[in-house]
Amino acid sequence: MKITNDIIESHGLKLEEYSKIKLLLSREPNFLELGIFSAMWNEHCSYKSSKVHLKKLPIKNKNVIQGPGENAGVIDIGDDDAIVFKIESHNHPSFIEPYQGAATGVGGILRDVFTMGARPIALLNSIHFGDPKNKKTKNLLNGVVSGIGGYGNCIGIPTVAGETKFNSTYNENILVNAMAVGLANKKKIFYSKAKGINKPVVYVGSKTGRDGIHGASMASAEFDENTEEKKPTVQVGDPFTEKLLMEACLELMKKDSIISIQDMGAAGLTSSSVEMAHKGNLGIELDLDKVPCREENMSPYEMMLSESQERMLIILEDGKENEAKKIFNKWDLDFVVIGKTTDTKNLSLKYKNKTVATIPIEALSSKAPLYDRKWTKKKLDKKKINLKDLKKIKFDDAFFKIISSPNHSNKKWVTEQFDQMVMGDTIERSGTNAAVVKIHGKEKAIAVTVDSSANYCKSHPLSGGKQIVCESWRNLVAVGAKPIAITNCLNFGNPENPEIMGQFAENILGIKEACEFLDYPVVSGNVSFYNGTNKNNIFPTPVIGGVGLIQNINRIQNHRFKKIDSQIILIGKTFGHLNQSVFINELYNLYDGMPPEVNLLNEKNNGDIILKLINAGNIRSVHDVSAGGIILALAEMSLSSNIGIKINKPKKLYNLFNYFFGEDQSRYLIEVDKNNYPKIEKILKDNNIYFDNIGVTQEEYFELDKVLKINVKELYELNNRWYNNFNGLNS
Amino acid sequence: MKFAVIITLKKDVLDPQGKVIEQTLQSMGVNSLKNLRQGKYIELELNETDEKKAHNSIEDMCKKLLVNLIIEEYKIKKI
Amino acid sequence: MKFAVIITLKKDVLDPQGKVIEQTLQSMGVNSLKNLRQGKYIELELNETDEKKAHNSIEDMCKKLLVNLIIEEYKIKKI
Amino acid sequence: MNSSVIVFPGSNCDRDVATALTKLQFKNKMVWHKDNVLPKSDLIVIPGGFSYGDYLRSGAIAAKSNILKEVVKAANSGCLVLGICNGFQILIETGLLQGALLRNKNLKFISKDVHLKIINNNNNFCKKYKKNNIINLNIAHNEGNYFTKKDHLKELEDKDLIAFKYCNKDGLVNESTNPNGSISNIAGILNNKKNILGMMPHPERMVDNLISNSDGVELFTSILN
Ligand SMILES: Nc1ncnc2c1ncn2[C@@H]1O[C@H](COP(=O)(O)OP(=O)(O)O)[C@@H](O)[C@H]1O
Ligand SMILES: [Mg+2]
Repeated sequence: MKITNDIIESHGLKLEEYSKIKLLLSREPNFLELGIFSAMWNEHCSYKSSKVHLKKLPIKNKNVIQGPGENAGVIDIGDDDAIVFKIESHNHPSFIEPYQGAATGVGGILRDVFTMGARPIALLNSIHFGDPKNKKTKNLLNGVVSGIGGYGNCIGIPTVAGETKFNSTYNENILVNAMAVGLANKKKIFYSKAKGINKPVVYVGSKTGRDGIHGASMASAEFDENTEEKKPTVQVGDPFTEKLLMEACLELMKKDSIISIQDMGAAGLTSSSVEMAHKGNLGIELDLDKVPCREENMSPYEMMLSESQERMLIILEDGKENEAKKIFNKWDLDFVVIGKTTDTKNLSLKYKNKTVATIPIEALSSKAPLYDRKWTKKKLDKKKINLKDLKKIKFDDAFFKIISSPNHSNKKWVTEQFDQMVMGDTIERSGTNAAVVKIHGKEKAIAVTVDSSANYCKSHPLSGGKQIVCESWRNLVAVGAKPIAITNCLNFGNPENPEIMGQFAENILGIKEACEFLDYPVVSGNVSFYNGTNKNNIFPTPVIGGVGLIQNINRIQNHRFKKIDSQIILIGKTFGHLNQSVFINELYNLYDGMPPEVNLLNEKNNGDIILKLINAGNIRSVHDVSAGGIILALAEMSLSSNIGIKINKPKKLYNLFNYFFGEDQSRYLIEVDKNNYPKIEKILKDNNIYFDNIGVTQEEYFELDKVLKINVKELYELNNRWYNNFNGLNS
Repeated sequence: MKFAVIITLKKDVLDPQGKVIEQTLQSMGVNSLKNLRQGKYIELELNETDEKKAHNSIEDMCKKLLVNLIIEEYKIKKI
Repeated sequence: MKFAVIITLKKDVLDPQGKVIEQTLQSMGVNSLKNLRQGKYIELELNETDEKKAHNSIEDMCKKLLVNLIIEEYKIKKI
Repeated sequence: MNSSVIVFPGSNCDRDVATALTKLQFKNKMVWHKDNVLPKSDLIVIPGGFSYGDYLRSGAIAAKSNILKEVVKAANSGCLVLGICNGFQILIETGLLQGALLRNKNLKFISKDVHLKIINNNNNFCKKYKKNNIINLNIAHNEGNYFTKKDHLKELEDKDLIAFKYCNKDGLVNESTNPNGSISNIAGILNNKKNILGMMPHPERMVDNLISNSDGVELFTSILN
């Protein structure tokens, strides 16, 4: 078939890129080869626009075993235990088919984790939807939530934390990011790097179908009259098969048979085989007649580009085929040797006794295009919110409106669709600062969280990047965990637009700065560009997934008030920053001005002191202060415990809105025994920590002196009402 | 008037459920089974005497709620 | 040879799924809808040329696996 | 006491039950569904999960496995059999217990802690609980909406074969305290001989105060003596 400009473009390749392909091959590619190039050179696999920036991120500390570059990051948590984790986006598929898109997103990230030899122990997700008033939102929301649950529940891994947010910026492009966390023996981590020549390359898992073959639709129309039947189809997840695949892989990993292993994710067989060969500096030869196919007459093009789920590629040690095959047969899974490693450094494909493609591995990997795209710096938005210029609003009305808003109402309707308890080790479930999962059979636990602050990042990507890393760190600290490392999913608009590229570049700088200061490196991640429609890019939305270690499970903290008549202390300084706050967003729909400033030194000091107090057993409960300010943090503490508060009016001449709704960073609220107060006051003073003694817990009423008084039960009603109304359950 | 809507997965879409049922039957000794796909069957009773109108209204329900047109297709039958 | 098996819940068995779908359609403004029940539709392809034999073998599959005769009933159709 | 936990492809609470049993001093063995013999056991547990992906009907395919024939034999000769969640669904599909578990009323997966009232404590699974005790266990299922015909419901009531009912913290049993639409708020039932218990809630998730609570402990210790 003649390769025309139309065909090239429909494969998402630029004409210059096509010239480069010809140069690398010293000839024209055939149609199959073109498809392979397009899969490997697209943004998703090649990271061509992001690589130069990602390189700046700190990726090491004394706990990091494996940083970015493998299927997932690996950190050391003592003894022989390692935690393996990564986050990934599945935004576009989820917009097209929310249930399957979200489900396969979960399936994909789980494979990244168990491929490395880890048993997954927790799932998290960050999901962003458009305005609830948008016609599409309800269907997308319900589909995504049940898809995430559908996959995780069935495979039996608890979904323990996440975030669900709404903003009209996502009307035409929702975000579905899934994170998986696994536990491995640190001496038994598996990597994707191939080693040795003539080693068997084995295909295991589900059969290959015509799922998700990109760009193929138009092209295949030309060589087949049954175009209707060849439409690229949506990937359907099969969590049951994935469960079998996971158990089979983990069983095989107990033996010494695997040289390297790689899941088939984006660009399926193509990217997995190329990646393994590339890392080992080898060639790979595949016999496509052997690939297990679901449909008849699948072409090499379809086999190589299919994104069918629940498949893996394994390179075995010589003579281990039988032993391995037995295990996969036990789990009723396909196990077929489809090729071997070679010393040619080529990807070489055979079909019906003919060589149908020969491409140097380098051309697909290290020689793929790399762009240092033009980017512009974000101008400081000097607009200052002045409450006097805005429509007057009553304090309690503002609070009630926020507490019952889609973004801040109770998310039980989401989390109750997720099995959070399966595996029997979930100590803290969704809804607290961070989820806590025990290391099975041991006296230690990990804490995990995902966070994002899109509007901070939109108004100032640099501060936003810093802030979101700090918030993640703060969340872990607040359960008593020592933060260790993060994974990140960078959801941005079109990188060919210099403004968007600027958001990306600066955001990375912000993340870098905070990670370095807090010794909280990045060990894995994912970049998702092209979120949005032509001119309408989404707010830049980096999502940070953090993991921390709790050495002693008896020192875990949470944000639920424990007792009546405890002292409530606010740690950290309050300035009353309202630009970009929930208060301004929700009540005035304004998104101007700078986000709150992040002072890394204060962040670190305040966090360290909180950890110290928790470890000394000096705290009854603790909550970090983030979006929504002090009042929302207090409300969450009350709502989760059914204990009220009585807060004194601030001594200084604060405006009440600034004081209670301001989103200054690095702050925590702690509940302490009154008798302990002098001791704690001394510790705080000795360590130069700024703090205010703001009030006490009390029975029944959520009360800000002379400003607001409401029964906690009523507050609970307000906080729980939104979803039922939205979903028509009460109508 | 009574109608049935038969909803099946489009041809190339994976049917994990059908696959497992097929394998189970085969392992139970059903050798002649070549292929099995599972779909949905919905029976509707309408207060409507005009068949054409009823049909149209069911078409509408299919598109708006009953069928996921991205992965499924459907047939409507009077019963 | 291709067959379809239609499996429906017996009349006196509650059909929660059908009920929710029915209510949803009604709340979407479908006034003519009197009743809705949801069932399963299974398409089977057999390597068998004798229709009678095929039919019997499907009967068998229904009784042994496909249908829970306590709450469900079924029909077999050649398609 | 010897216990056996049956493992199907797709079971996912098998390890959790085994952990709870071992913690409470059972000598436990895991039994693969393809096995033809059952180790000597005083208690057989069919754990929760999604055996065969819950495809066709939850529990239907697992009910046809080799090992289930042995379980049925053992049950008929008086061995204690406990089916939790998917295990309950499997027991129903084998006919060891009667009725059906339909989709939850709201058509959504429901995962939360619920209160249960002990209706019958005069059996080997519940004797350490007091009658009308209220306990708090976790549920996590798609199809837990128990249904049975009127005459069978009457039989369950007359013969005192209902083990647990969903309620609130004060013991109120009615529609508002029914999470999934189960007839009469039923959360668990016994067979006539009371040696088989099927229940939707997960007692194995409630055996550790650090993680949740210990309301499930008595269920296992009841069996022990
Ligand atoms: N934002 C990021 N920060 C750090 N590492 C990243 C980031 N995005 C991607 N990576 C790393 O690049 C590699 C390729 O990622 P990806 O293409 O998502 O893998 P997969 O093949 O599993 O889809 C991974 O090792 C991943 O951890
Ligand atoms: Mg991968």
